[in-house]
Amino acid sequence: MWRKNQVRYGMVIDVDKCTGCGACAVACMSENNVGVLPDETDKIRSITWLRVYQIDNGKPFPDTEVAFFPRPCMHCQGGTSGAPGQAFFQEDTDPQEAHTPCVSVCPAIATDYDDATGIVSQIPTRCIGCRYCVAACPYHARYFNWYDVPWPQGTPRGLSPFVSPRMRGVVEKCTFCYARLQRAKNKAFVGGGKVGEMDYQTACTEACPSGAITFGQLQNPAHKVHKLIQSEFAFRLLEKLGTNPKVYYMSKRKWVRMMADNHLSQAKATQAAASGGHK
Amino acid sequence: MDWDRRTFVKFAVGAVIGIHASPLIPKFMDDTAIWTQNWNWVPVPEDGAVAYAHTVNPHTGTGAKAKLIDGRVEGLRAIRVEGNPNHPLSQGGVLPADASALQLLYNSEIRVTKPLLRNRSTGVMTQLSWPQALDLVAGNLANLAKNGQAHMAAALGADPSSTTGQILMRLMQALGSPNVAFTPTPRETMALAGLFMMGQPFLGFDLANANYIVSFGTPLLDGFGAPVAVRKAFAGWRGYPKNQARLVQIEPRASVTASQADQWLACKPGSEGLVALAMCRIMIDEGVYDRAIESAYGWNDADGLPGFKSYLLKNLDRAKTASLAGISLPKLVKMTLAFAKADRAVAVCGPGNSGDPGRLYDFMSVLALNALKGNLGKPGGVVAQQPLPLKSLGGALPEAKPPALAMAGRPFGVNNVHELAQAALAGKPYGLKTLILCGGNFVFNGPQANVMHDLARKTPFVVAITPYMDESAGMADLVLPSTHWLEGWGDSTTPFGSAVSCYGLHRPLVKSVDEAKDGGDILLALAQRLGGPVAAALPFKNLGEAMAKRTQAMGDFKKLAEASYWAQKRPAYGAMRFNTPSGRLELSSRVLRNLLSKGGRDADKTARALGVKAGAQTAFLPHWEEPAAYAEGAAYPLVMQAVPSLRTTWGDEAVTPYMVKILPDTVLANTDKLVVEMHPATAQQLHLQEGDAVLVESSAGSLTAKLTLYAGAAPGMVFVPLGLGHKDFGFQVAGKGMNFNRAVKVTSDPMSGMPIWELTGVSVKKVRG
Amino acid sequence: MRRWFDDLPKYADDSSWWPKGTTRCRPEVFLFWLGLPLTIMAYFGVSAFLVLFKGLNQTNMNDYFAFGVWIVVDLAVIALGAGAFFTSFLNYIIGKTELKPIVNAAVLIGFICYTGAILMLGIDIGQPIRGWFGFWHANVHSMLTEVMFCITTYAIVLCIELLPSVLDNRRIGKVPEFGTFSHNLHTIMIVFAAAGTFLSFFHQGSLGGMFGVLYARPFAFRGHLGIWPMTFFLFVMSAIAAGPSFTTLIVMITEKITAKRLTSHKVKMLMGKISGWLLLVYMVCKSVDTLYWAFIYLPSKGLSVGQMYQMPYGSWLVWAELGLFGWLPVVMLLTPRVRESYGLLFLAMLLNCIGVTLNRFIFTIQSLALPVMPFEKFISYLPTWQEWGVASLVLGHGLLIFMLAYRYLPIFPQEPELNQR
Amino acid sequence: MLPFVFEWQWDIGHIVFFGLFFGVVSVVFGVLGLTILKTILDLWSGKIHSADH
Amino acid sequence: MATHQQGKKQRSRADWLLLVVGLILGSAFGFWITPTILYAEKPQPLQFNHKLHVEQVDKGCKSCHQFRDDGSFSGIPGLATCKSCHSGDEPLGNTPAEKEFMKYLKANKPIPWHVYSRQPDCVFFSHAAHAENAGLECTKCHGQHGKTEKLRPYEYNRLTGYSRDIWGRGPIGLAGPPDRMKMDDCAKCHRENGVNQACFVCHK
Repeated sequence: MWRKNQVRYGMVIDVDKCTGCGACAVACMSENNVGVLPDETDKIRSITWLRVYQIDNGKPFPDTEVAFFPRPCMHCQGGTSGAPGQAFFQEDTDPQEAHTPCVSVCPAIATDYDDATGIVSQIPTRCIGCRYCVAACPYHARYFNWYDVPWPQGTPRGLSPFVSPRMRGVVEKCTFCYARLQRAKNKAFVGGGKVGEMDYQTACTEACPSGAITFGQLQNPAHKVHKLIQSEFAFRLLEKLGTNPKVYYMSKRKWVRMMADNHLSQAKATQAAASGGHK
Repeated sequence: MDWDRRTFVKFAVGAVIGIHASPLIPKFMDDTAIWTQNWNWVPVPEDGAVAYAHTVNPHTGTGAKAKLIDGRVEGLRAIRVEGNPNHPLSQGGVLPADASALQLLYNSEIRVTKPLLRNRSTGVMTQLSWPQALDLVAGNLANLAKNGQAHMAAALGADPSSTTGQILMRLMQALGSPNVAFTPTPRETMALAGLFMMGQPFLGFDLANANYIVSFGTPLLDGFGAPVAVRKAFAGWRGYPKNQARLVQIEPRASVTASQADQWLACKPGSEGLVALAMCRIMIDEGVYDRAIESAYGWNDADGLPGFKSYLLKNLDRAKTASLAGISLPKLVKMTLAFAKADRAVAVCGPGNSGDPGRLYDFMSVLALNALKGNLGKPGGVVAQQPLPLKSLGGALPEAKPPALAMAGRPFGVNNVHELAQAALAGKPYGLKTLILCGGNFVFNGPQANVMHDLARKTPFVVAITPYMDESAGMADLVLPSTHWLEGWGDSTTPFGSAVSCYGLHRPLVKSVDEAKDGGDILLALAQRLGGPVAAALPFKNLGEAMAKRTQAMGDFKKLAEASYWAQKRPAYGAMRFNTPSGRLELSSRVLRNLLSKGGRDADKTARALGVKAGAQTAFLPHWEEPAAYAEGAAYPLVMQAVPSLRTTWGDEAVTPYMVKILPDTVLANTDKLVVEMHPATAQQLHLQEGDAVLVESSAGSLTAKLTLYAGAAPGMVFVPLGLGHKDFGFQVAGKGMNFNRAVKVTSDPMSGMPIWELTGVSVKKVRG
Repeated sequence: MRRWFDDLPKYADDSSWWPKGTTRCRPEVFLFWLGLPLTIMAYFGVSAFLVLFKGLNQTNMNDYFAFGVWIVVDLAVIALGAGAFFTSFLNYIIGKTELKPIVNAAVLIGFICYTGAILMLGIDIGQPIRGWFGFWHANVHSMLTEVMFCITTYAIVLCIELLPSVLDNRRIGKVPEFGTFSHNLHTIMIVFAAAGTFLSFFHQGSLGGMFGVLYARPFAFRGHLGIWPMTFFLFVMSAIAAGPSFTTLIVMITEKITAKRLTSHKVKMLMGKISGWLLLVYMVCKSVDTLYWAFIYLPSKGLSVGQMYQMPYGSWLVWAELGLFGWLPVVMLLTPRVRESYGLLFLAMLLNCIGVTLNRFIFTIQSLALPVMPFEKFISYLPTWQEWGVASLVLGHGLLIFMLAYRYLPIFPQEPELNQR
Repeated sequence: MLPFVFEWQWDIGHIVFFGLFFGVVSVVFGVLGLTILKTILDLWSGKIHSADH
Repeated sequence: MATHQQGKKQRSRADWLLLVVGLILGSAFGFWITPTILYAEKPQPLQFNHKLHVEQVDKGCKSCHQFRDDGSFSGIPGLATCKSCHSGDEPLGNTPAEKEFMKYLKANKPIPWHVYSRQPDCVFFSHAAHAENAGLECTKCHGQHGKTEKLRPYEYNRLTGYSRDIWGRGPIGLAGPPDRMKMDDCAKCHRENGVNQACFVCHK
């Protein structure tokens, strides 16, 4: 079913601009009160809502080359996936039914799909910690709190009151900094006016020193992201699985696009490469 | 009816059913569930009125915006550090170090809250009151001065251009000690190169407007000048379907910069300067250079000395050079021609990957290349910054009599921390009795950490002025708590390489912990206690007042403090003014010549004595000499270079917990093991495999790490992450990895006298572990 | 002058509690052997305590292996416990009264498996105290919800089905209230059998559905029939195929241990035959499903079977699951000569049970082990001793309950006449 | 989940799922209750069964 | 095997009554014990007369419980707000409560009020959305609190630490606001008015 006029928040990440500095990840953590464990080298238990993956083209010296994939929650939409502008909008008719991989499996409705924003929520206080959603997410965007966070003495003073700190035994994930939309709405309610593109930007988008991240309403022609996702250099992670993510990536480098989706058709990658990929 | 077991059982069964028919069970279930949702060991941050305040992080130069919350009960506190969109350099972007600054500010497990006196033998710390502590230091210094040993007190500071740095300098000078040294930065090297060739100490690269950028071994995207500013420029270079500018990176490793560049020319380590000269040669051969340069002094032979052109034509064969640098000549030529053709091309030099201040002759070579390109003073070229309108804190003070430890035998130069330490340790010409560590955490940051460690250990009385219980504090007899930059006054000046001059300032935004004072205030209070000329040299009540005086020319201080920065409006384009003896661009530096032959000395001898192998024939020209690391001998066959990363460190601040958290396992492996990179082939020769525990050993020190094989690492080299391996800073940071600066060997640049440590000869052996 | 312990034998003599016409070992021997399950339970107790108080960091599960050995064991025992519902279904509803001699045992084993599984699930979730949210705020679209509801309800049904056996104990049965109640229960048992069948069908299926619906996990995902993925039906079939085998297996083991004949071999053969035919059906479907998945579904997602089987979870698993532990037991169980031989029948049923366990392992662990993101690394997983401790619950409390039940309850109606000498 | 819990929706999903669930539950407990009742009545009316003889 | 046994009838009939008696007593016990063990009382740090204050000010509740420019809600006002009237060193009235209050004012020490309507941390309640956008009266959720002359003791749940007003005073807690402020009440109202019911609308 086509639902073009829905507000759908999404993100475009320019891989060619990303220098892997991690400012986005850190900004995200400080915005969302993410804790730090004694041993964070245990990556499979380390909570990083926005994880910056490093990939390389596997070529020998001196043709080796690395690139970075910042990976927030994709806020998958389910439905039928495909090229932006078409199948992207074919989502499940019933938002309750939204076949976001994680939402449909949660037994306790601790995560839902907001039909008004397209954002996938996660409510730690409702979560019972069964981790079915973690198993369902192909992007490893969902993190389970294996430990109670050991806040060093004094550091809770630096926590933000707009995001509730999580307890042990629950799942958490990137929320597109939803608290910022809540505050933006409040401001609109009191001051009048609407929530504009710049009134609601995620912490990572703001922080990125090279402006690699763009955030906005995917279906709103006035928003930057709307134009960006039309580019032939735009692609998504694991498109063919049909998760229908709302996070897009851009790169002129063919090997990056291939790496992003082991299903991505040669054709698409090549055609994009043909038009001025710089490597 | 009679009571027996069965009747009672019936009653009991009834009662049990009855209880289940009451709200007891469901209510208890609900409330226990709610209890798990509100465990009292999960913090509940207090809500309140939100306010923003602009400031500048002096360690990164980032224009920041602190998000403050005024809670009804807990009062004002900072909950976030965001970017300041108005700041001309960082334009709203931040670094990991900025965004996680609060983790250091509020972690009371690592902050120093009261003056502490340490018992060297037992290591026990005892609290002192401020008066006691200050009297202790003042007494010690006064005593030295009385016995004419003032020069035996040395002070190390973070940033000489900051007001606190200025105060420190005046304090020591007035006391009569020449021994003040600061964290070495490429700013000094650039200033010298600029002075020698153009009489311009403040040069910058107009990256934002360039459309062809060649970077000579400097980590443009991993920390260069004000890293955020560079990234903003980089963002402008990118675009779809075609990039707006072309970036060429010349360095031995497939670093982030090399990968994000449009072209990576892998060169031999330390040969970047040589490549710059080769490009000059090619441009001359092809005749694609700005003819204006022919009027420069030293273009042709002059005063019996070879000119730049003839030097290149005679000594720099293209093919040989290319192979020496390990670059294919055709590629180099092609790139050079593109560079020469581009309308807004710039060649960039700067800090090395290991964070060293760079080699003077490399800088000069790159400047010469830019001159050849003819981009001096042009948009997208090399521009001279407008000097910051800063007043000095007072009249000139008399030079201290005894020679400074660091400058022994050098006709000029900057005060070299490393040489200072080594001379003091050797006791030649004299040793130290008192050492003041004012920020910079030298015991960790080095440059050669183990030397600094020894200095702190050997010196009888060590004072550390620091916000944290860091490595320096750990070695000090007296630890004085200074404020975190969000708590106190302070400032920083134009970052390296910036096209416009920019003054950053931070002020108290939140209540400082316990008894911490601004570093500057501590020094001023010390001066007052010392009285006499010292007090007279620093007549300020507090740091704020000193800063106010210094920044008079920048307008109302209160407004300035709230804006948090002063910046030159736009780069100073137009023909560059050369304040050289010849009044022209000097490819063969007369300033340098005069310095070397000062007092009728034989310039050639002096040059050779300093270690300029070529001697006076080329000593004044931009030229290339082999890095010392090559000559380490068979015992140290490999070359070690650091891998800088904004995830590990930038500036002299410690890595924060969040930064540690996001380190990939190619930097810090499970569990907390430092990871070093090596090319698979090199590893094979050494019979090493992925994951081996290795000992990386130089003639100066060593470190152990886990080995990872990376095809993008130049063969014959080993790459070590920079900035890890803290002993302190709490359980989230301490003991993560090892300190690069403990394995590095620092030498001095023959000409600038700056400490350099870009490359170190090392051996890598497999060890158990 | 009597000493205090002279009367002990008298008190300890529990022969009056034994099922009619049976003999059991001496109390002290029995007590001695009780030590085994109690030790296992103690091990479980320590592990469970650690996990509940320190959290799931006591396990080796992580964000990649969201499920671990616990879920594998849960799925396995629930599948093996299916003997309970299917045997009572055949016995009470289809009217295959030949199965009467073994139906009690089947129910008892089912009871053990399900209670064990539920207990473990309670420990497996990160917030056990909030576990009931799954019922109160249920998401009807989640297969897991279906599992939770059906398993719990069916466990209750099992308790009811087991009740008569308890009440028929020689001493308890004497009490008129209990005796009467038990009698009445017997008469109405068909209703519970029906309810049990209904519930079991759905949760056995939903357990498979849990993995079949993970459309972002190409290894586990299967095409749907209506709202249910293929795995739904496959799991039901494999469960009812393995259940009877497992029940018989346990009976046979008990016979060996107690050196008594508890059911006639005819019953066992019948159970074997049932297992065999069901397994045949299952294996046919499973093989078709596997082929479809391997050669039609995976390529459509740009993947290949090769990628799906990486060491240590190599293709040997396929041959093991479908060959050695799949088709082989089918052939064996459908061969009368095999069924007649006690040993071979035992072996065939063992293979059958291993097969279904292996299947559950593959669906739980391997579907998670395979990285879906192109630049993810393969990560392996080994349980901690705490995990093994909790997982061993089923064994411990199973042994305990079964020993007590065998000693005091008339689980095996045929035992008296089979053991007359 | 009961219809007055706010997540409840009157859609096929909920009606079918909980229809069946509560159906089974009521059958099970209904029959169990009836059996208990019958037992009590039997006891009163003296229709007593017991294991021995 | 089944046989009729006479003689036990009388006894069995009578003591079935005991089952019923037990049933009643048991459930009575449950109803009684639930509030008594679960809730504890705390007195407010000092008394406050809402009625009196509302009469003094002109903008009603909003005079002290204000919205900030960024749309957030001040909730219980800080001392600064109080000072706007209680400016002098002398109390305005002569109640003991005010004398007590002056102490806090002089020491500039925040008053540790116990908030009857404090929701748990996971809740994001937007006063702006309700009072400004939907135009609801404060009384809708807070009842006649503004008309009270004194503060009743603050009752909280020993286990959860919540105010009792959230769960409601009734034994089963089925009453809606203002007697109860549980999630079900929020959701009920949202549904009735067709407001978005997604989790993130009210959770953080």
